[in-house]
Amino acid sequence: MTVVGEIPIETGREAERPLRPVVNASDLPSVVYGSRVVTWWGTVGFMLAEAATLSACLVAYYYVLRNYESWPPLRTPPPDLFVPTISLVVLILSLVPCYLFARAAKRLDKPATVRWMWAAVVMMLIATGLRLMEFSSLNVRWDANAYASVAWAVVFAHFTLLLADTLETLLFAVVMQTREPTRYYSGVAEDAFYSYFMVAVWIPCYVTVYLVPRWV
Amino acid sequence: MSARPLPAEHTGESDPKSIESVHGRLEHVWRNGPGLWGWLTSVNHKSIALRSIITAFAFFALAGVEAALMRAQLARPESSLIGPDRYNQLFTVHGSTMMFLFAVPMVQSVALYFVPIMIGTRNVAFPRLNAFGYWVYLIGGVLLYAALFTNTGPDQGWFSYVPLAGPEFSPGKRVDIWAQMITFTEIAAIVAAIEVIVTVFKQRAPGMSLNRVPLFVWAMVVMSFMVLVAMPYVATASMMLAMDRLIATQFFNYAEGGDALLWQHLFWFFAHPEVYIIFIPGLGMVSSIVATFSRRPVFGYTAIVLSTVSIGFLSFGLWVHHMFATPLPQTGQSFFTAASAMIAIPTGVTIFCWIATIWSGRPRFDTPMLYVVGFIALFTIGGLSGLFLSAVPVDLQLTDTFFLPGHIHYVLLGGMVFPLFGALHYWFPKVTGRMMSERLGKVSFWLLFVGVNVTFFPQLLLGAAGMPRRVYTYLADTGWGGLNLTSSIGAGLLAVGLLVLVVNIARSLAAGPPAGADPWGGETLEWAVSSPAPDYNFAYIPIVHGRSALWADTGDLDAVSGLREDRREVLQTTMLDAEPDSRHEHPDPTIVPLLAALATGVTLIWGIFDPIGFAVGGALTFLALGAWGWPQKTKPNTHEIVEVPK
Amino acid sequence: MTWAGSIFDTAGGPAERIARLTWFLIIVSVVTYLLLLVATGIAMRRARARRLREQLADTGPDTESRLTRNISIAAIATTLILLVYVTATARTGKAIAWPVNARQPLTIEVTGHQWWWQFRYRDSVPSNWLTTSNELHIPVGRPVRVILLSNDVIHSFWIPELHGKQDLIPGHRNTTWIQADRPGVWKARCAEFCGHQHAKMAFDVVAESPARFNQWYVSQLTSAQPPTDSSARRGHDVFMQRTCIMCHTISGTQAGSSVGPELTHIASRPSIAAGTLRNTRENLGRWILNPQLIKPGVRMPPNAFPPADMNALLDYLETLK
Amino acid sequence: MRTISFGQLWRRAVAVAALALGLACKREERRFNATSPSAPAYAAVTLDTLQPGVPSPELSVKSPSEGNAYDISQGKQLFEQWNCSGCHSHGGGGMGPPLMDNEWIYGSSPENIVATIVEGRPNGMPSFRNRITANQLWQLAAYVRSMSGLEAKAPSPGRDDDMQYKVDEQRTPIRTPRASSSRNVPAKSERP
Repeated sequence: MTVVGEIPIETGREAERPLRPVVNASDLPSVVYGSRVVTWWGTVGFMLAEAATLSACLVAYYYVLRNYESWPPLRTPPPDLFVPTISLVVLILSLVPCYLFARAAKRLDKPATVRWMWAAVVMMLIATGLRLMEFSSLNVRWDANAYASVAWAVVFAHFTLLLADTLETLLFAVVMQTREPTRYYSGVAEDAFYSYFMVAVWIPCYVTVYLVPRWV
Repeated sequence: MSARPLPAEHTGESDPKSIESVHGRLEHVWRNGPGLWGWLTSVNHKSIALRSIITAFAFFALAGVEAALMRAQLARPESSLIGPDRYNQLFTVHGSTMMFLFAVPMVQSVALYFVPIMIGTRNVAFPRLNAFGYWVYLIGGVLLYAALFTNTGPDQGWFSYVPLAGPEFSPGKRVDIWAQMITFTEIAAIVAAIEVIVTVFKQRAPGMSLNRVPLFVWAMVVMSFMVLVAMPYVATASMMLAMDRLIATQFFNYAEGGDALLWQHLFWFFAHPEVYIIFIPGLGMVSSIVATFSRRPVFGYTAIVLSTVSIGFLSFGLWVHHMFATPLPQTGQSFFTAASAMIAIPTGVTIFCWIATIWSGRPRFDTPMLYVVGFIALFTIGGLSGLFLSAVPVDLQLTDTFFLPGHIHYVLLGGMVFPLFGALHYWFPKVTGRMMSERLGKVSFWLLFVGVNVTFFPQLLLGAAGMPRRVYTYLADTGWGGLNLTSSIGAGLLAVGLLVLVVNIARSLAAGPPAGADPWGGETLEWAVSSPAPDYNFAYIPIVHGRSALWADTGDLDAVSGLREDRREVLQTTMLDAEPDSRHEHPDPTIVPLLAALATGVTLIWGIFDPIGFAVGGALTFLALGAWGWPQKTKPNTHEIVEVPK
Repeated sequence: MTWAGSIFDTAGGPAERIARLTWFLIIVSVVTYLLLLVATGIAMRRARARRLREQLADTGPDTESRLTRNISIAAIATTLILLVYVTATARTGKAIAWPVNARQPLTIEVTGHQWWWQFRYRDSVPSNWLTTSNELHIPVGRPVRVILLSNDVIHSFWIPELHGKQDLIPGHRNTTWIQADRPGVWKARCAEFCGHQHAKMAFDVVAESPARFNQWYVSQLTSAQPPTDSSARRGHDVFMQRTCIMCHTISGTQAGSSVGPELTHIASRPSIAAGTLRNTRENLGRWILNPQLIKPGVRMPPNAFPPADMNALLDYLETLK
Repeated sequence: MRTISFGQLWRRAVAVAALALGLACKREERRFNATSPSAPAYAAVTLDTLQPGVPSPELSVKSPSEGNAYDISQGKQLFEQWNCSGCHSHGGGGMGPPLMDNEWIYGSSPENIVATIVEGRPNGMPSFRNRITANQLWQLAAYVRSMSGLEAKAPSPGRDDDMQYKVDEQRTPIRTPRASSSRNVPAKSERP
């Protein structure tokens, strides 16, 4: 690994290094999609942080599970399956309009984008409403015992993700409806990408909170 | 570097006049607004990072005063200078400040200041998020110190073991204030980590492929990934503790199925990577200093990068060596002894590479290089004393004794503060345009070096003598008086050394000799621009041809033109080979990040007293984030070039 | 090196093995540290000499390969040292584990309270179980199994002369073992931060011959004799009618509250207030009058008894041998 | 709208901050060696404000443990360890009357509670005269008041590390005290 050229021997230099432009970047695109755009990587960063938060809640869940002989503890009915399963289905179905408005955004097709965004917002609002009902279907108050606390922690942690995604999609829908700046098309596509993550990361939480009490 | 052949508009010589006009236009577009409003709305990475560095130094000074008070109390046995309650607050706030309000924010601010210039870009990837991060950090710090100054500071220790920190044995809101301070600093740390990662991945100068990224930047990226994985664990654990105290959740209540060890696992899974998060940037700073002052690139670039990455991974596998005295299974504990030993190998390799660099270089031992040698001397004592603590049987004798503060301070003062002070002397000319005095620098170095040894080596001996840690006093017949007095005298030395450093900074700011663009003849891009660097860093984005950007050729630097000069535009390049990929317009200065930070502040501080605070505050925060996401008015003659994926 | 009270002043099997491993680590660390300092020193001196001689740093290919070779040697050496270190640790760990075939071990249950210690000697005959506080007697030569419980915060049971520390964690039943190989009196301290008076939460450890231990054990089992002398009797009444009865136990009298330490044989103990003060009449008086001056934050309130009552009370307490 | 000069605004902000912080510090203060004011002359405590002639002067003695988090939590520990729950069962009532409801037979102000503890009451409340120091009496009184939400929310204790037998004092709604005659259970209609 030899060094090209000669290293300045003593101390450096007064003036700054002059810059000689040799390449012109004026006709590079300003709106790009997918991992070429900066906000996509920012979302990946937040996904990593949120995945770590959820994993901390799941670690606490399985740690507390180890402390009990019977899970859920005696006299605590296991959570109902009806409302949570419907909420899970609605969440997964809400990915369809997400995919569609992402594809429309990539084609800069405004009417299709706006139409599917509103569809996605409605489905996510339904999912949020169902999630609020899910808290009661846990069949236990958060301060009853450690089982209740960790179950509520997992569901509430993901609830904040769902709420954030719903409100972000709502904001983008309103923006696209009223102002429709071209730069926001890649933002819309990346919002769909975040929705995929948000729904995907709910699957292990759903299994943990609703199915594990039945299997263990 | 095969940049796609673009029609070069003009390849004439760069005459200063065109630079002048370019400089004038760019300066007009990129500068902060005037006065206080400009200060509050700034989104320039250097002004925010400098502000954050000064704030972190202020917290360092406050924590230093707390340390001095503690050493004054422990100088003599049975002294009644400070009572137990006040002393417990002092050591808790000293530990929490140093870990959460000084160390992590300082290394991240140094990263946010120098990484963009070193990789040849004009600003961090998300300027408003950067401003938001600083304001949230500031609110967290002010909250903790408002509590300390009104005698309601947290008093349960910086790792806040339950059930002492639980609702029954820590009455009042002291521990809640600590828990929310953790939430604030974690948000700020995660945000800064995302900034560094995305800026390095997407905005490197053309030609700076991954194997040409400076070692300092590599260290900061590894640190940022560790932050993204470790910090959420303590944010979750502190929120669980806050909810246990506020709405009676049962996470840590053993009578209702919770477990005190759950807190210890969650906290130490974060806290051990945290001390490596604090130490790895120290490696980055030492790499920069050693290269410049040995007049040669650092030996074993690949070895150091691989070592840094492996330290990052290994640090997540060691946390149980903080819990050897708890009823965990014996076999599990010896696994963690082996893991703790393994992490010494990459650290060793990194230090050997630096010694090889000095060996084969032409080193000039100015103050920064002195701090590097001080780092090697002190950090190795810290590492070796760590060997005692990772061996289970010896740890059972030495954990929770004064051996611990000895070990921590050797590792953190040696591993982070000495490289930081070296970096301070190294980059002070670049930040302020003035040189620091070498004489005062050497005086402060030797005062600090001797001070650290006189303060903390006696603490290692006190640990062996059986003195428990976190004691506000000790009996006269224990025989620990002499060593404690020596340690307190050492603390005095440290204080004098820091005072000399502050005098050096003040004098150099006022009347230091002008530094010019590149006083040390460095190899990385920050020495290519004037000191202090203009708001936009580079008139034209430079093109990099080798690992040592400025040593590759001493003539003019090739550059990329064509970015708009009437907008805040930044060049984005591909991740692996840094080929020009797209242009991105950055937002203008805006007050919205401050509003969002205040809304988050209201949410969390109100949430200390009433859970309704989270709901109402959450709505407020959403409104602020809505204003943040709302598109600005499209400016005249905007023509977006869209590249739709096939 | 018997530096009194330190981890090298060993009196029990486990502590002695740990001290030996500690000395091994000290030697390894000092040698490694000196090697590193020497390497750095040579690097600095040689390189400074080159700085004057030549214009360029020596980055030629042969230097590179030589440095790579040296570094890989150093890395391998580090790994070998660490391997030796891990095996030595594992062997010591096994050596200090609970001896499975211990003959008729003594079992003691330690309960940590906020800022004092309670010991319960679980004899094989349940009626002979003895509960004392702030003073631990163990027979020399017999392994003692220690069960660690806490019902408030985390404390840590640590006698440097005998074994490493183990935490007392509420909700967990932690165990450790100690064995004194020679008689002695040592001071042991709580080693996990547990609140305001963590600094003064110590207890005395008395290792004595089995005969003397049994004699002590029997005397501790006997409940307090009713006082005979008039002043002691008056002191007994003060104890029973004022604040003392709310928190303390003296078996053989009406006082049976377990909030504070048990005082049946307080006069026989070397120290009072959890190892803070020597057990003299003057100290006991000062402590009862206002404990907050000596241990601020302790849960015993100040008691402003008139001097006559105080002297009578002290006389009574001194009869509780 | 009169424009406030920046200096004035700044001074006002500092004043408000000092006041707020001053309040916080009293609530969180750990007073160890407080030689509390001598317990009130118990005879002077009245059970009701109804009295002939000029109302007697306000009692000079105020409870030092009012709204102090450390004192209330000490009061809770003493309440548990001295087995007050034996009759009052953590405030739910048993042999002794419930303490977490809004019915007070002998008065709900701190002095009245201290008087009740010191003098004892008919139907089984023992007298603790000379048995409990004045400081601890004020702590017990503060805790008993917090059981029915009469103490501020922030200093009131949260859950304790035990089986959960009731909602913790911090989340107990304020039950405005109502004098009631002893031991007659109110008719179903009046029950709150």
